[in-house]
Amino acid sequence: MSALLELRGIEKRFSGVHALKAVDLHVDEGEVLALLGENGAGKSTLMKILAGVQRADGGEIRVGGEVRSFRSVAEALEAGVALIHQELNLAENLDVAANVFLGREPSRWGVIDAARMHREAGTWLKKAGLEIDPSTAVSELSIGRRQQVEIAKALAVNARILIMDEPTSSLSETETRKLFDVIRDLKASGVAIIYISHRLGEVQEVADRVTVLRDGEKVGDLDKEGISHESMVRMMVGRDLDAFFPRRQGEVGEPVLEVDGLRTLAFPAESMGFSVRAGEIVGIAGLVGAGRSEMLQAVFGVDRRLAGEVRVGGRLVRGGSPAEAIAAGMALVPEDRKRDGLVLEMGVGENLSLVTLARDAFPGGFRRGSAERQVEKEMGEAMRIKTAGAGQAVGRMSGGNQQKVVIGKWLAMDPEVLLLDEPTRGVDVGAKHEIYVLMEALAERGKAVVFVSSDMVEVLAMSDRILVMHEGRLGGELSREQASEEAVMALATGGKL
Amino acid sequence: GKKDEGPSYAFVTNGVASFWDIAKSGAEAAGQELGVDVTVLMPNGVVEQKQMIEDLVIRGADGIAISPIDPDNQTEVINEAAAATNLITADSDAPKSDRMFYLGVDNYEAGRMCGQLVKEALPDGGKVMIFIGRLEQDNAKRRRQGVIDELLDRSMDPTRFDPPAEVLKNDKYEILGTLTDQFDRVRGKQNMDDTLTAHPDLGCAVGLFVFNPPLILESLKSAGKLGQVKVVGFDEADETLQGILDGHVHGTVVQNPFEYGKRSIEILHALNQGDTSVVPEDGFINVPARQIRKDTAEAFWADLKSKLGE
Amino acid sequence: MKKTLGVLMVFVAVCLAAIGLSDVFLSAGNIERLLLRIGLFSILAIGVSFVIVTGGIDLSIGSVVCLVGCGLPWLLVEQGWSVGLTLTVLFLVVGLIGWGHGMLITKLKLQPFVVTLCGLLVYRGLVRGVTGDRSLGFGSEYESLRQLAQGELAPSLLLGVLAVVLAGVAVYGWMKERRFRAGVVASSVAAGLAVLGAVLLRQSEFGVKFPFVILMVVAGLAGVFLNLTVWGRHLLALGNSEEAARFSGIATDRLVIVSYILCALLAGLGGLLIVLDVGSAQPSDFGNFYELYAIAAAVIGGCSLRGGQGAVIGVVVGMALIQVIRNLIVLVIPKYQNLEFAVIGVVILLGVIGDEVFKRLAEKRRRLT
Amino acid sequence: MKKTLGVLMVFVAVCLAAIGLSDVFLSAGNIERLLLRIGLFSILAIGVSFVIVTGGIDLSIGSVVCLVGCGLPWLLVEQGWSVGLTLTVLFLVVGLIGWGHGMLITKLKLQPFVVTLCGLLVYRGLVRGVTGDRSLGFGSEYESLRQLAQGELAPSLLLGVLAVVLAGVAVYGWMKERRFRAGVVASSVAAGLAVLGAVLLRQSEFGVKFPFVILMVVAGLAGVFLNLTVWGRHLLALGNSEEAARFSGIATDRLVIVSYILCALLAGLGGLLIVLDVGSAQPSDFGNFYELYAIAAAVIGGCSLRGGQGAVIGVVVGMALIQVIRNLIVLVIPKYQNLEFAVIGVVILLGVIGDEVFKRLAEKRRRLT
Ligand SMILES: Nc1ncnc2c1ncn2[C@@H]1O[C@H](COP(=O)(O)OP(=O)(O)OP(=O)(O)O)[C@@H](O)[C@H]1O
Ligand SMILES: Nc1ncnc2c1ncn2[C@@H]1O[C@H](COP(=O)(O)OP(=O)(O)OP(=O)(O)O)[C@@H](O)[C@H]1O
Ligand SMILES: [Mg+2]
Ligand SMILES: [Mg+2]
Repeated sequence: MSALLELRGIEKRFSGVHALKAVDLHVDEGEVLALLGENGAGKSTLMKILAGVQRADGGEIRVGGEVRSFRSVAEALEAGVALIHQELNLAENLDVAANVFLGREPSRWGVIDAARMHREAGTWLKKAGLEIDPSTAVSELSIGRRQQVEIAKALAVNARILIMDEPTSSLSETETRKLFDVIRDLKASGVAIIYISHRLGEVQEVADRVTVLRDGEKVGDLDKEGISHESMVRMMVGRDLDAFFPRRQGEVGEPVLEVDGLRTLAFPAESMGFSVRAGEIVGIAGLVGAGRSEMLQAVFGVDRRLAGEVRVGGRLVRGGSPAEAIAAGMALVPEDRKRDGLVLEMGVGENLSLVTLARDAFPGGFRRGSAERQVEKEMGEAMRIKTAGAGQAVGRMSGGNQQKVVIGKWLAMDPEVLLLDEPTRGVDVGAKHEIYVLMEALAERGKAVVFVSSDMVEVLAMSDRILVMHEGRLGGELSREQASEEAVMALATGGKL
Repeated sequence: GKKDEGPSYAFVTNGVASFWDIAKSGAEAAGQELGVDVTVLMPNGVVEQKQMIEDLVIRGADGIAISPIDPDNQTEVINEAAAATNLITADSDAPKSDRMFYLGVDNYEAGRMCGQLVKEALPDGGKVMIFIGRLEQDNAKRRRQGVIDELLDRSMDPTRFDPPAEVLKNDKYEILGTLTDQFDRVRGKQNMDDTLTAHPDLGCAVGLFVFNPPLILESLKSAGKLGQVKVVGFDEADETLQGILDGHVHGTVVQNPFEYGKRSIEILHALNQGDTSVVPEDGFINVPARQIRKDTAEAFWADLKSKLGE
Repeated sequence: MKKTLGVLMVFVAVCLAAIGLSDVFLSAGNIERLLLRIGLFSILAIGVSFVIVTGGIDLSIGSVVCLVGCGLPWLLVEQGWSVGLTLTVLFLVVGLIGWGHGMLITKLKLQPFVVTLCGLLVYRGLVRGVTGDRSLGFGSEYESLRQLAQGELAPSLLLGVLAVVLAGVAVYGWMKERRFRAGVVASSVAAGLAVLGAVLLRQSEFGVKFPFVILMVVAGLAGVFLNLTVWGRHLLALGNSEEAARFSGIATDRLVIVSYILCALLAGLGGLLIVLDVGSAQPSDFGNFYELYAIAAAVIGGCSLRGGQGAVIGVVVGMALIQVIRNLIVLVIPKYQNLEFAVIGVVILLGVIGDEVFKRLAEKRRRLT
Repeated sequence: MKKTLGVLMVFVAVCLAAIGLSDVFLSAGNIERLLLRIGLFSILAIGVSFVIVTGGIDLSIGSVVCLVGCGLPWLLVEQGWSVGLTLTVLFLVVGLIGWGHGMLITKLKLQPFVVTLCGLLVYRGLVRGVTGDRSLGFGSEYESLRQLAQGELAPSLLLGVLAVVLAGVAVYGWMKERRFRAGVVASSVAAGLAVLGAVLLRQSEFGVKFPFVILMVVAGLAGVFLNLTVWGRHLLALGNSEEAARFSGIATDRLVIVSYILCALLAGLGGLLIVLDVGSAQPSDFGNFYELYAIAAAVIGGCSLRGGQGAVIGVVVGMALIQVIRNLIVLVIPKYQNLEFAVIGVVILLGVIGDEVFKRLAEKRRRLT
């Protein structure tokens, strides 16, 4: 019997990059295939080709044994192929229901049947684990919720082949669980699923088979029995990663970051306070939409604070402008790197030196080229950023490399307090490891590190202390000893220990 | 609302130009004298002119004088307004309409007068370039045609039209063409600049709209050719008159915009008072154009200034 | 709906002021003329709002108006073509222009501003060159064709149309957003009653010129298209995020091209009606600046130039506002007619500022509950 | 640099055509006038490119030109103010206008198109109202002030300036992008030699008017600002991604406001020089449409209306291209003068299409290697 989907010898070149080199791949009905690879390995490109977003330069796609070539997304959808994109792609001016059915609105003579659309959208949303009114505007949703809308949208296609490109990168444990339930249902009804993720734990849990890409080439398959953390890492990276989470036992010093009575626009009724000491890594956990990003942004000053004081090293930092936070030694790696973190049209060097440019300038505001090049070189090496040649716009780089650029930009200023919002979102194991090492190294040097993460494993392993948020409130605090998955979940859902 | 106020009259021009500033002063002077309300409106283009006439009728104007932009095709609007109130044309006529009569110069004749000035300035012939704001309006067409016909010694025929794209010449005069600037002064000056470049042997520049002669002078000045190229103007811009006194402009043909404005209002008021004696038999009140040369310039200018209250 | 409500309120305020300041504002003749002008110019504004919804812009509207406005008398009178042939050719050309804009913008990925700026320069330039820059008009001929712009509909028929439109608005407002239902219904009914009152008061000579009727039809179709159909929804989606729409299987390029074609055709229709109404056209300035009026009306009517937002009723009200202001100035303070542009500019600015402030207050209130 | 190279090539081609078609094109007088016009109008274009780099637009340029162009003779001649006071007040007002635009756009988050469209309507409207719509001019007075626009620099001084500029261009090209070094240096030197040749050939009466010299200074400063300073980089960054710039601690609002102020001030400077050169101004049409020319020049010169891209030299060359075309038409085919706009439109369109096609080919070539 031939596979439901079969790709043979897929080729793709971008200017300067040979993104896919004769890649073969197949999935059967009711099978979950995990597609793994480092950042920039070509996973998303392959999937975009499969979904009709991009066209291959060579090779063949067979669906149900029949050769197909998708010239547009519509044709792919027609053939039963649906893709959940790695980056969010929602029309923010429309409501949730309209997005779920975008392109396939129930209609009669071209007139949309709005009532039916809202009704059905509600069902799909519930399936995706999102219990909100389908007429909510998408612009009001947090990133995590938007990702759930994307999932509902893909489910609503009733596809035969469903591709999920990092569907859980902004989801926390609870939402991820719900997604796995859905995947199991779909599997049972014979849908073939291609699942891309950098969270290897998840892969172990859902995948029937693993295919690994490296530098645009397929390096091998692992069947159900062969799937293990070590085997996957070895295949992706080409070597073992020892001590994935660096162990830490640094000295903790004086409080560096103190937040008191902070109230944000998202949850004006709640107020928060906490402090972080030198050499300490504090993890912030919580469900999607708990207000974690909002909190970091208010501390950093990109969002307005309704009330509250923030001190760094005892000095008060007025809110209202990131420039002051930066002057006080704070740095924020934002959650949405494409929108908030990077100047997509600019090159790596320009992005890396964006924050330090003013500091390093000659008198009179003239840029110091040597300083820029030095930052580019240093950070490029420290972060192991891979580019397709000098001057490549960061917008064209793979997600993981983009994330490294964002982090590098902030490390270049040598911050006292580093705030990170989902720092490993969409980042491959190797790079994750590097980011952990970096966080660790910073803490070692007596800096205060705060990171928000929806990846439970990471929160548990990397934090000296865990703050759990629930609906805009600090629901509780767990020391390293108290920390456990159950404890975090309990606090995150509003319970007590 | 104007219910219990005195009568109100309006003058609608065919555009915005300093020529009309003078007419406006005339109209307002008449208004003051007679103690009546006078409105002068300056539209941009036919569409706006139509809307203004309509609105004036609705407002209940007791008399309107207009300078139609495209008289042949504006008969209806004019007739509609003429049905509602006393309506005369000034400066540019609409003979096919129901306007009571026309007050102004015959632009074709004025053009020929201008042509005579060119002949005087260039008795031995030479190259002539015509500059004008725009060619679409009737008075512009006729004025330009008058200049051309006079230079080429053709018969009187106001309906003739030579396309602007043609070079016209007889054994003496070569009319290089007609350059328009669409009221953009910078363009107007550039047109003259470029003409000087392309035709270093230019004999005479003719500026047919009020702002053209001053621009020609500016251009000559910056090229250091003042006095070398003859200039013949139209209308009475200060710079033009000064140019005549300085000997840089041979002469200009003046209409009498102040009179247009003043007499229009006076006549409209008389009509409104029931005095029909002001209506001419032949439907034409001639406010003749005049040629101003160096000898008459000073007196004319002094008179103009006193009229404008300067 | 919210945005439409704002401009509606300003409009009602200006109308009330007009009624107070001028005793002829409500006269049959004035209302008739105002409706005519609103009809003529709103057609352009509706056209451009399709393009604005996609996040684009069309600066060539004025030149397309010039093309049709001058092309019609030129072909009919000077070239002696038949009416049928002339109209067919003109609208084919205009359609092609829109298609060309769309192709350059979608396939070559040129910026709409640049493409249509070139259009602005080229079409008028060509008309000037081809017609030899002369004044064009119908003289006293083509009376039956000109009825298209000058003919009138009896008040009773108008009332029918009005009733249908009002009902449509009310139903739409009700379906769309419950919170604003009350406001919309109330203001539509109020506006309807005002017009009705005016009509009854001076029913004598009142008639509605066809351009306004044509506008009603165009606006109705556009409203249905934008708000109720799949394509309208797709247009809104792609205006917000081209990628999101494309990734959802929507043929975005085709939709964008269609919207530029629609815009050009409506500009052509507007140009046709305007020249039929006025009877004369000069290539060098016919339609000059109309694109800016159309865009301004669209924007105060609730379209965002960032794309993804459109409101047909608002656009018509926006243009009505502009026309009433112009009318009002000539009726009440003709002396200050040259301040007209300044007044319109200030009103537009106050409108958008008010809108923004209002939105922020609402947001704040929402946040605090 | 790449984009600049494209427009430079078109420019050189048009100039060569001009030399071939007209034997007076290279005459001292013509070159002198061309440089004057390029000076006057490029100042506007450079101003608007600051705004375009931020992703904004300024439609009010023409009206600001009108404000200064009419305000100057009005205040001096009609109101009898002193030169110093007049200039101070005018430029204060213009600066305030730019600041107002910036504030509305950054603080109230209004769309630049809308804000400056209102500006377009309001400033001209006010000037018309205040001056009573009448023609304004200097008569034969203020000759010394008018020297600012009409005075000349000796050729030797010009050569010095030119040499410095060329050297600057060459050094910059060398520093910036090695691959294009050769092209830039070659074409700058070629352009320099051409002018030099022209000068030497007819050195007799040749002189460069001050506006061109002022342009050189403005362009030099703008180029340095945009390419060599921290703020220039910040401006480019925020033009690309406002959010990313803001998150990086860049005072985006302040930068945007500054760029609108700069744009308004340069428009004011342009208006000042233009009226000093022309000697008279009419409020209803002085400066009309100049914003579109300025924007067109900026776009063909390599600025993207999406923001984040700017090139000062390209902008000047873009405006030079437009001016040469206008000049060429009057010199060679004056009878088709009314086709001028069409020609300019077509050239701009071909320019941007060529650019796009060229880019795609380069991309393709790169992919295949
Ligand atoms: N539009 C594009 N233009 C040029 N290069 C591109 C483009 N899209 C992707 N690439 C390049 O193709 C390669 C593969 O990228 P792709 O996004 O498929 O990686 P990925 O495996 O999905 O990585 P990640 O895990 O970071 O999402 C990368 O080197 C990337 O820079
Ligand atoms: N742009 C926005 N406009 C309005 N409300 C928003 C916006 N962004 C977030 N919110 C709301 O603010 C609240 C907090 O969102 P926030 O992004 O801080 O949550 P989070 O804990 O970081 O979750 P996530 O993992 O989804 O990012 C949510 O209830 C969300 O609905
Ligand atoms: Mg990817
Ligand atoms: Mg978050």
